[in-house]
Amino acid sequence: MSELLREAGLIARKDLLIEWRSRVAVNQIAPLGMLVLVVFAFALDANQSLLDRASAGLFWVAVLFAGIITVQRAFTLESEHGIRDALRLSGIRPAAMFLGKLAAISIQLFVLEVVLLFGVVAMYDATVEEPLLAVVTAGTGTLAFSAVGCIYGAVSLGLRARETLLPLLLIPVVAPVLLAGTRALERALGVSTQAGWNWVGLLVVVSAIYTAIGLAVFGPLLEDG
Amino acid sequence: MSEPGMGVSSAARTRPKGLTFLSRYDDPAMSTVIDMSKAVVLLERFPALAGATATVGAGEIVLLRGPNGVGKTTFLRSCAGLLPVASGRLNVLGHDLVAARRAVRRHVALLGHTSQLYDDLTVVDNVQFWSRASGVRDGDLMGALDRMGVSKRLHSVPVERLSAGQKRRVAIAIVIASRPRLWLLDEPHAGLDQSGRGLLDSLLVDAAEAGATVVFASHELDRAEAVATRSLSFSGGLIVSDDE
Amino acid sequence: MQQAERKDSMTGSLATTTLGWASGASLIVVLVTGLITSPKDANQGEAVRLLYVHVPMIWIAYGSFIITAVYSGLFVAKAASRPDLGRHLDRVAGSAAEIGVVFTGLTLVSGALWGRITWGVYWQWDARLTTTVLMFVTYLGYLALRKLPADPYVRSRRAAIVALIATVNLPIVHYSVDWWRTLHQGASITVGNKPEYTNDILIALLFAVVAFTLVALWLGIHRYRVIRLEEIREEEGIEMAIAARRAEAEVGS
Amino acid sequence: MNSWGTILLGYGLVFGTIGAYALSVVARGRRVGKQLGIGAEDHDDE
Repeated sequence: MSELLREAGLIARKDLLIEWRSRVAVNQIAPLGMLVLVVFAFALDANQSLLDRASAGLFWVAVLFAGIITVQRAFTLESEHGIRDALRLSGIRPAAMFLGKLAAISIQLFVLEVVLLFGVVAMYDATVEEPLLAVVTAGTGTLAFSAVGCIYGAVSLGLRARETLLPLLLIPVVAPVLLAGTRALERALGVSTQAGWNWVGLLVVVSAIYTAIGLAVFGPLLEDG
Repeated sequence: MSEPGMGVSSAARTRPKGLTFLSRYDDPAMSTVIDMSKAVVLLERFPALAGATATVGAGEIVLLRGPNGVGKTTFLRSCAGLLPVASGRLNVLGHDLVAARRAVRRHVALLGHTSQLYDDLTVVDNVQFWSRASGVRDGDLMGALDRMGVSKRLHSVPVERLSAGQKRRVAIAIVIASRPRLWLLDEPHAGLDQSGRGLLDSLLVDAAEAGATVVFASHELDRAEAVATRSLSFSGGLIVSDDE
Repeated sequence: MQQAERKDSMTGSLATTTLGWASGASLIVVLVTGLITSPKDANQGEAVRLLYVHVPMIWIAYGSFIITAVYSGLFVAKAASRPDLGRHLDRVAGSAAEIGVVFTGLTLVSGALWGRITWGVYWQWDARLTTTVLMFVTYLGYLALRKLPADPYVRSRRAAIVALIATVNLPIVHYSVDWWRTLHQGASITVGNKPEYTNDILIALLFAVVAFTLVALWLGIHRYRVIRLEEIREEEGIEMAIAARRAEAEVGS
Repeated sequence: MNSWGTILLGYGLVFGTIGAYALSVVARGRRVGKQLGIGAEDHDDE
């Protein structure tokens, strides 16, 4: 077990180190997330009360866009320069690779979400009534999203037209995560009085399901082609 | 073809200083490292190997000859356990690759045309990651980098700013550090300057003498023949001649 | 190599021809009873006629995807050790999925028209409808994956994994949407619950389900055979390529 | 839109789509079969 975590840590550390060196997330993906929030304001005619009410949903749609790009980048890294063969020849087990990738993508997305949350508070005049709920919602929602993202990142690895295949496969399966994440965040932002923590419970269950599936299928998926 | 050093391990073999990290191989238990017969390997629907047969013994340095597209690369990748064998038989280092392809990979190093390095990471980042991935202690790393003449100055340079030759030296250093029992190299001399090639040739001879086995494809026949103990000629996905 | 039957339609055979005629005839009966002979319903009036083409669609759509899921699961379990069986399982999963997508599309269309008459609106964000449209898109993605050029075994295994994940996803979607909507406006009036129908309507409905199921079966068998024929063509291509490679080898050496 | 219009549209779409899909499947089968067929014996038309 500890060997698995050591290898997963190796992969996560490598992914985050690449991010640290290349700064793509900071230079490109975070600004893109903010841009999406701005564009929503154009679309909704900067109608402050509408933006305030929809802020939780708009936040998660921005996270969805940024998340798809983060997943695509995380798997493109592995498909260049024959790295995929080198990874398969290294002793790292697929389960460790899945957990490593999951951790790296989740951390990057979570940092992005903190930035986006400030954007939502500033631009949509939202107020974070229950910070703990907001943070836990973002965390579990990101974990669920990243687990599904890793699975479909591996499914589309090496396939032609994978840039369009990945979102097409990913979004229907991530739909419940967006739904639950939005309802829980609405409570955290004081927009609704729904039972936020119940929705977080659903996010936890979905994260567990897709993490388990990821651990099971990542080996066969990396093995092909 | 000149015989640089007997392929078969001779009793009293003096090993040059500085190669201690190559000394970990015990005498190879089995003599046949690669046993391939009538192997068909398909790339999508193209029969890259169309029934190839060959055997390679421990300690040998085997040159794969033939123009592009005759199956040399596929032969190397199949022996590394990366490609499914559609039909025929393939045993490498005692592992039956038709049944299970993953087990052999720990003992094999495959160096292709690509750098197999992360562009955004520095030389040290890359070497550290890849060697830790194959369970090697960092100590051997720096020795391997020095062995391939990668100067300390380059260690903290991102790999994308390196020349092809320097990337190739780093990639070979990683192969040395991971100490495989079977070296599978696809045109290893490509991109290396004169001194790099000299380093590589001596490396291959040392590895074979230390009990490892080397199989490499190359177009630079004069240099390759000087090093190889044997050569296999490929044509149309088949091995058509096998000469000492 | 199994020799394809020399018939006018390459995918026909005695069994499918009789099945074809049977399903064709029963469709005509559905057309007649649905539009003419069956009575109006007490409260929704003529709209009940649309149910004869809506309810069977739902049943066949879900049924097809259950078949895809089961065969995909068997594929993941068995295909590695038994390639021929694997090919068969993959073909069934693929043809059932395509039938499923066609009938899910028809479910949505006929449901929208039925909704338009009875509720005055084409779409309702209730659990069943939302789950159906997500199922439709999910399996469109599955079919898109199956069409991509790749090694057959690789493609089949990834498609099987996508189908299994889709099967896990559907109950999650249904549960979360159901919970979302009931929070929204109390127990929502789902399209599905059937008010009290007279017997002859129910009989006509049952017959329609049987008729369309025969049609779906007929389509599935033909679709299966098209995949089989395409595989024979591919295998022939490979054998020719191997022969050509060998000829190249003689010339080359 | 009176209900009869919608009902007939519904029937038209359902029967039409199934019919079109059936034809496409059989036609595709015939086309591939012909290619295979031609591979074996007659070489006349495509």
